[in-house]
Amino acid sequence: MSPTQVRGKVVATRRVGAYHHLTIAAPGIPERTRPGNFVALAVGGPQTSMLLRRAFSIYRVSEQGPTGGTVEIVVGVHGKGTEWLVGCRPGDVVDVVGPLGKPFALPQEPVSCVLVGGGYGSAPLFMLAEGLLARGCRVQFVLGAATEARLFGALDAKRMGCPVTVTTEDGSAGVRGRVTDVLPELVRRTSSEVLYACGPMGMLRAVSDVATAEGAHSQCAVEEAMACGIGVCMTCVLPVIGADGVTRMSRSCVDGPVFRGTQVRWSEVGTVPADTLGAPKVGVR
Amino acid sequence: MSPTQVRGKVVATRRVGAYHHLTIAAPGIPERTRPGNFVALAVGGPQTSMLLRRAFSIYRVSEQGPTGGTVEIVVGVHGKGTEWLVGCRPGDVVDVVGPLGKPFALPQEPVSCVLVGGGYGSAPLFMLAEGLLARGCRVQFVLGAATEARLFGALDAKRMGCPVTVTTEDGSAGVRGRVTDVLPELVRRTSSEVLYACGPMGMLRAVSDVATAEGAHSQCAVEEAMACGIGVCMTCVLPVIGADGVTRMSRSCVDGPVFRGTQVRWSEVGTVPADTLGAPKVGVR
Amino acid sequence: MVTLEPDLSTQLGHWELPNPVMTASGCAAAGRELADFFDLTAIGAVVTKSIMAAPRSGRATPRMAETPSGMLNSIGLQGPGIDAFLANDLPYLKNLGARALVSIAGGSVGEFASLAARLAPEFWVAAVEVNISCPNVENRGLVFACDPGASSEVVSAVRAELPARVPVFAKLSPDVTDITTIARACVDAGANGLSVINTLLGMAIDVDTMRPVLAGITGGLSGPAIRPVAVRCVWQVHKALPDVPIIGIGGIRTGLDALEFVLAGASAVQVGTATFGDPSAPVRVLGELREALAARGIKRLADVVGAAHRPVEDAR
Amino acid sequence: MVTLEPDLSTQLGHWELPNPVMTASGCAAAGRELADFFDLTAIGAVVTKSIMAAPRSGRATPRMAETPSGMLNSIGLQGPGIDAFLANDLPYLKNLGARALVSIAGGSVGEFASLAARLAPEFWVAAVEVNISCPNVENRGLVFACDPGASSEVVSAVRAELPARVPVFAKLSPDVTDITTIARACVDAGANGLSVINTLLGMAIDVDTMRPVLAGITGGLSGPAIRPVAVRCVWQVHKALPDVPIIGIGGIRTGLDALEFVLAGASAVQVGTATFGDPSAPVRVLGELREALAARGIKRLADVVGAAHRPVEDAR
Ligand SMILES: Cc1cc2nc3c(=O)[nH]c(=O)nc-3n(C[C@H](O)[C@H](O)[C@H](O)COP(=O)(O)OP(=O)(O)OC[C@H]3O[C@@H](n4cnc5c(N)ncnc54)[C@H](O)[C@@H]3O)c2cc1C
Ligand SMILES: Cc1cc2nc3c(=O)[nH]c(=O)nc-3n(C[C@H](O)[C@H](O)[C@H](O)COP(=O)(O)OP(=O)(O)OC[C@H]3O[C@@H](n4cnc5c(N)ncnc54)[C@H](O)[C@@H]3O)c2cc1C
Ligand SMILES: Cc1cc2nc3c(=O)[nH]c(=O)nc-3n(C[C@H](O)[C@H](O)[C@H](O)COP(=O)(O)O)c2cc1C
Ligand SMILES: Cc1cc2nc3c(=O)[nH]c(=O)nc-3n(C[C@H](O)[C@H](O)[C@H](O)COP(=O)(O)O)c2cc1C
Ligand code: FES
Ligand code: FES
Repeated sequence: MSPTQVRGKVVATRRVGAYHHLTIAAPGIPERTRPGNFVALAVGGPQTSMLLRRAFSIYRVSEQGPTGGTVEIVVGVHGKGTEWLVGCRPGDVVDVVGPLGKPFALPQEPVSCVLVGGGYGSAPLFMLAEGLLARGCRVQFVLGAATEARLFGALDAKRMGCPVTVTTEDGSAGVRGRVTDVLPELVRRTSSEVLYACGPMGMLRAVSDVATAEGAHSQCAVEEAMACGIGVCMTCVLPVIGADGVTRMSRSCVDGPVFRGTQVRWSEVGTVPADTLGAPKVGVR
Repeated sequence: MSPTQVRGKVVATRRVGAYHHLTIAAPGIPERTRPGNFVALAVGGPQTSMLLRRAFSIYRVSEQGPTGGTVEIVVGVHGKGTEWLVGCRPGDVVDVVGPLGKPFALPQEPVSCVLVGGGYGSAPLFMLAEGLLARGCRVQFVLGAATEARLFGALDAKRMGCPVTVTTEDGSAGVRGRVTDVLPELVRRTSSEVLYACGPMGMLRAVSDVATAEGAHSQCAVEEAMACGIGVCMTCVLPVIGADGVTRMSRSCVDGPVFRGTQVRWSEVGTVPADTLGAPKVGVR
Repeated sequence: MVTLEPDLSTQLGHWELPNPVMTASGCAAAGRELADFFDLTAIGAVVTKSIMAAPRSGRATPRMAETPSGMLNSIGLQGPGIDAFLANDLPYLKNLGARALVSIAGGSVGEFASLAARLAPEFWVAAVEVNISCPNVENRGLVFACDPGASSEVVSAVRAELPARVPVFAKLSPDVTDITTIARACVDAGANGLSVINTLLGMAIDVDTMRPVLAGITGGLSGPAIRPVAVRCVWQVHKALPDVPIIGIGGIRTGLDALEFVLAGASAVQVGTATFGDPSAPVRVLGELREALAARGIKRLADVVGAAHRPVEDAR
Repeated sequence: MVTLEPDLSTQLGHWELPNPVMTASGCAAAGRELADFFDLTAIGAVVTKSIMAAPRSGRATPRMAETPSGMLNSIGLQGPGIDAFLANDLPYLKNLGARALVSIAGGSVGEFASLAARLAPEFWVAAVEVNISCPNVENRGLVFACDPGASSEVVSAVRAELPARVPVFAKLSPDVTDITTIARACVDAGANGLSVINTLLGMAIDVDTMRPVLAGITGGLSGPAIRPVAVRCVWQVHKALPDVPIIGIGGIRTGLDALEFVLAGASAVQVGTATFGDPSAPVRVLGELREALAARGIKRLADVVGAAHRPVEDAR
C-alpha cells in the first residue's frame, strides 16, 4: 500500500522499561499498515539541524480515535533525534511518513510460528501475531534483551494467550542467555515452520541459521541506517540474493525491511561481496 | 559590572499587545544590571541550526523570587529565533548571558529628562526612570509606535506618576504622528536637559537632532545586528566619534548600546565614513 | 486589487520549462518512488540519479552520516547501468509525461560519449546533465570537474553525440580554487547550461570506533549547511557568464531558498537532500516560490533572475 | 579502579602546550572580553584577531548573516594596527600569563615580514599564525592561500624575521582544488605547523531587498555547518604530511567534535564561532574532551592524534 505524509500529533507518551511508548495521531496511516511496516518521523522542529527522518517499526495502529487514527511506536533513546522525540509532549506536532517498507509475508496455511524479538525489535511482532492468529496459526514468542529493562512486550504476548520464552543476557529476567539458546529446541518442540524475527543484525543472522538448520522459513526485519526511508537515496542497502540468484545491494527501506533469511548475505552485511552485480573489480577502484 | 552566563528558566510568559513579556529566572544577573543593559539569549534548543544569541533590553529585574533573581524582557517576533523564544513555556531552560553593554549615563544634577521609546524600545526606559526619579530628576515619557498594539509601557509610565505623551503613526492611540512631532515642544516646555532614547535608528537620529537643536544632551541606545554580544566578533559596529575627535567603527555591544547622540554619525551608519580611522583609501580596496 | 498568479515559466537556453523546480540527481532515484507523494509532472523536471554504462554496486555501508544541517553520502554511484535504466526506469517517466533531465556519469571520456550516444535516440528526453564530479580512471582518479581540460573533453564528447535540440548541462563541483574557470571551459566545449553545485568533499569520524564513519572514508556534503557556498558559486558563475543558463543547487529547502538562488542568477533550481526529510519538498518549494513571488509583486520569475547583481540605485 | 586524569598535553613541533584547546582568530578579539567568562590561562592558547600593520576600519555593515548551523562574516580585518595592538592589547595577555598565538595578516609579502619583525622582540609570544587568506594587493587581490607560490613567499618572509624558537603556523583556506599542495608549499617554506581551516567563501541574498545581505557581498562561512569539510582537510593534510603538527579548526562546538579533529590528525584545535553562542565554549570543550578521553580509557591525548588513519586490524 502506498505511503502517505501527514502532520501527526502526539497523543500520549509513556515510559516502558528503558523505552518510550508514543501514540501519535496520524490519520491515513493506520488503515494502510501491515505488520512489519515502519514509519519515518521528522525530528527536532522547524529550525533543527537534523535533516533526516528517523525510522520506527509500527507497534500498533488504531483506525479510530478522538483525534483520528493513531500509530504507536516504541522508542529507545539512541542519539539526538530519539532524545528529542521522547521529550515530546501531548499536543506536539510530528510529521509522519508511512506506512513504509515491505511487511512480513504470512503463511498460506495455519502453521506453527515462532516470533523472535530482540529489545525494541519485538514491537512489530504483536500486530504480526494478530494476523497469524486470525489465520489460525499457532504463535509462540521468544523475547530477548540484554537486561530486563530492555525487554519489550512480554505482557502483550501473554495477553494474546501466546506462550512466551524470555531471555536476558544478564539473567535479570527469564533464561540467562540469548534467544538463539532456546530457539532450536522450541522450533523442534512446536514443529514450527516459520520463524519471524526483528532485532539486531547478529540476532537475525542467528535466527536465519536456526531456521535453515531446522528446515523452517524465516522472515527477518533488518535495521540499516536510512536517510530517506522511501527508496530514493540508496544509503540503506545490504547484499541480498535475488530470485535470479544474483546478489544486489538492495534497499532495506523499500525492498525490505523484511527479507527472507536465506536472501540476505548476513556475514557480508557492511561489505560489497565480490560477486555482487556491478561490484568493483578487485584491484580496480 | 562584568557579565555572567547562567542557565535561566522561564518563569512566566504573557502577551502584551504585539509583544511577549517573558520573565526568566537568571540568578546573578539582576544584582549586576543597570538601566540600558541587555541580555543575550541562546535560542532553539540543543540541536538547533541557530548558532547565535539574540539580544534583548532588560525591562525589569527582581533580585528575589521563589526561583532566584529574575530578568524580564519584552520580545517582538522578528524572525525564527524570536519565534522560538515566544513559544517557550514556563519551566523551559534558556541560557542567558548578561548584563551586557554600557548602561545609560545618569545626570549628576536633579534635572528634567524626556525618555523616548519606539515600539519595544521603551522596555529599558522604566528602570532608567526609577533611577532618575531616585536622583530627584523630573521624568516625562514620549512613547511612539506604528500602531497601538506596538506601543509598550504607557501604563508603566503612568503607574510611576510620570507624564506620558503617546504617538502612533496610524493615530490608533494618542497623537497621530511620530515621537519627534511632539518632542521639541515638550523639551522646551519642561526645560529638559537630557533626552534618553531607545528605538529604531531613524528615531534615535531624530531625537539626537532635537537634543542638539534644543541644547540638551542625548543618550541613545542603538540596535545593531550582533553575533556575539560580548565584544569579540566585530559585527555590531557603527561609526562613532571618540573623545579625541577621531571616528572609529565602534562595537555597539560593549562600547554601546548607549551612546551620546552627538557621538554617532547617524547619517553614515551602515557605511564606513572616509575619515574613519583605517578607512580604505578611495580607489583602493 | 486582484493578485495575479506569477508566471513561473523559465527558459534554459532553448529549453522552456513551465516552472523552475526540479529534483536533484541522486535524491529522487528515477522518480517513481516520489510519485506516492506528489505529481511528478507538476514540477519543472525530474532529474535522474547519474547513470553509468555498466551496472554498479556502489560502495559498502555505512554510506551516510548526518551532520549539522547537512549530510554526508558516499553511495558510489550505485545503479543498474544504462541498458537496464533505459529498459526499466526511464519509460516510467515517459509514460507519465514528466520532463526528464537525465544525469550521466563516467570514468572516462569514452564512457560519457557512449552514454550520450545511447540517450540520443530517446527523443523525448528533455535534457542531459553531465556529472563531471567523478574520478577519471584514466588520470589517477582525478575528478574531471577539478580540471578545466578534462571537463572540456567530457562536455564536447557528450555534446557531439546528442542532437542539438537536447540541451546539455555540465554539473560543477565547488571543490575548486576558481569555479568560473571550469564553468567557462564547459561552456566553451558546448555546454548549453551549468548545474551549480554538486556536493562538497567532507568526512566524519566516529569518536567511538575511532574510524571514518563512511565506508568510503570521504563523502559528499549536502543540505542547507552548504547553501551559502552554493549561492556564492551561482553568483560567481552568473557574474562571469551572464548569458549562460544556470540551474542552482545546494541546500534548497524552502521557496525563499529557491528565490535566493534565482536572485543570484539561477534560472531553475534543484531540490536534493531536503527531499529526504520531506518527500514532497520539490512541489512544496514550488508552491512557496509562487507565493513568495506573488507577495513581492513579481509578475514573472524571469524578471528577477540575477536581480541581486543589478547595481544599487541609491545607497541608503 | 581509579580513573586517571588523561594527559592532555600536546606537542606542536617544539611548542609544548598543557592542553590542545585554543580560541580561533577573530572569534576572541585579543582575549580580554572572554576573561569575564573563563580563565584564559586554563586553555592551551589564546589566538588573537589577525593584526595588520596599519589601523583598519574593516568593512561596512551588515557584516554577518546567520545561516543553517553556520554564519557568514565579512569583517574586513578591522583592527587597531600592530603598534596599538602591541601597546594596548597584547600586554593584557602577557600580564595574565596566558599563552598567546598571535595571528598576522597582510596585503603584501612585505607587510607580513614587517609584522613578524615587530613581533620578534616580544620574546614571550608563544607562536605566530600567518593568516594567508587575505587578498594580495600586489596580484589583483588574489588570495595568498589559493596559490602555493604566494603562500610560500609569505611564510618564508615571516619565518626569516622570527627567532627559531617561535613556531610559525600557516593558516590554510579550504577554497582550493588541492589543499595538500598549499600545505606542502607552506611547510617547505619553513612553517612549523598548519592551522586547518579558515572559513569557506559563501554568500547570502536578502529575499526582501533582493541584494546580498553582507555589505562585502561575499563572506566567510564558519560554524558546525563546515565541520565535515574541515575534518576532511585535516585528514588530507595529515595523510600527506604525517609529521607536520596540525591545529584543527572549523565548527568545533563540543569535546567530541574536538576529538574528531584529533583522530583526523590534529594535535590541537581552535574553537571559533561556537564562542559567539557560548562565551565559555573553549573551556567547556576542553572539559568535555577530557571526559571523552577518560570515558574511552585514553591515557594520553598524544596517543590518538591521527588514530583514524591507522589501518583497521580486523574487518567486521
Ligand atoms: C526499519 C527500522 C525500524 C526501526 N524501528 C525502531 C523502533 O521500533 N524503535 C527504536 O527505538 N528504534 C528503531 N529503529 C532505529 C531508529 O531508527 C534509530 O535508533 C534512530 O534513527 C536513531 O536516531 P538518533 O537521532 O537518536 O541517532 P543518531 O545517531 O543521531 O542518528 C543519526 C542518523 O543516523 C540514522 N540512524 C542511526 N542509527 C540508526 C539505526 N539504528 N537505524 C536506522 N537509522 C539510524 C538516523 O536515522 C539519523 O539519520 C528502526 C530503524 C529502522 C531502519
Ligand atoms: C542591544 C539590543 C537590544 C534589543 N532589545 C530588544 C528588545 O527588547 N525586544 C525585542 O523584541 N528585540 C530587541 N532587539 C532585537 C532582537 O535582538 C532581534 O529582533 C532578534 O535578534 C531577531 O532574532 P530572530 O531570530 O527573530 O531574527 P533573525 O532575522 O532570524 O535573526 C538572524 C540573526 O540576526 C540577528 N538580528 C536580526 N535582527 C536583529 C536586530 N534587530 N538586532 C540585533 N540582532 C538582530 C539575530 O541576533 C540573529 O543572529 C534588540 C537588539 C539589540 C542589539
Ligand atoms: C544521497 C545523494 C546522492 C547523490 N547522487 C548524485 C548523483 O548520482 N549525481 C549527481 O550529479 N549528484 C548527486 N548528488 C548531489 C545532488 O544532486 C546535489 O548536487 C547536492 O546534494 C546538493 O544539493 P542538496 O543540498 O539540495 O542536496 C547526490 C546527493 C546525495 C545527498
Ligand atoms: C567573525 C569572524 C572573524 C574571523 N576573523 C578571522 C581573522 O581575523 N583571522 C583568521 O585567520 N581567521 C578569522 N576567522 C576564521 C576563524 O578563525 C576560523 O578559522 C573559522 O571561523 C572556522 O572555525 P569556527 O567554525 O570554529 O568558527 C574569523 C571567523 C569569524 C566567524
Ligand atoms: S533509506 Fe533511502 S533508499 Fe532506503
Ligand atoms: S556583537 Fe560581537 S563585537 Fe559586538
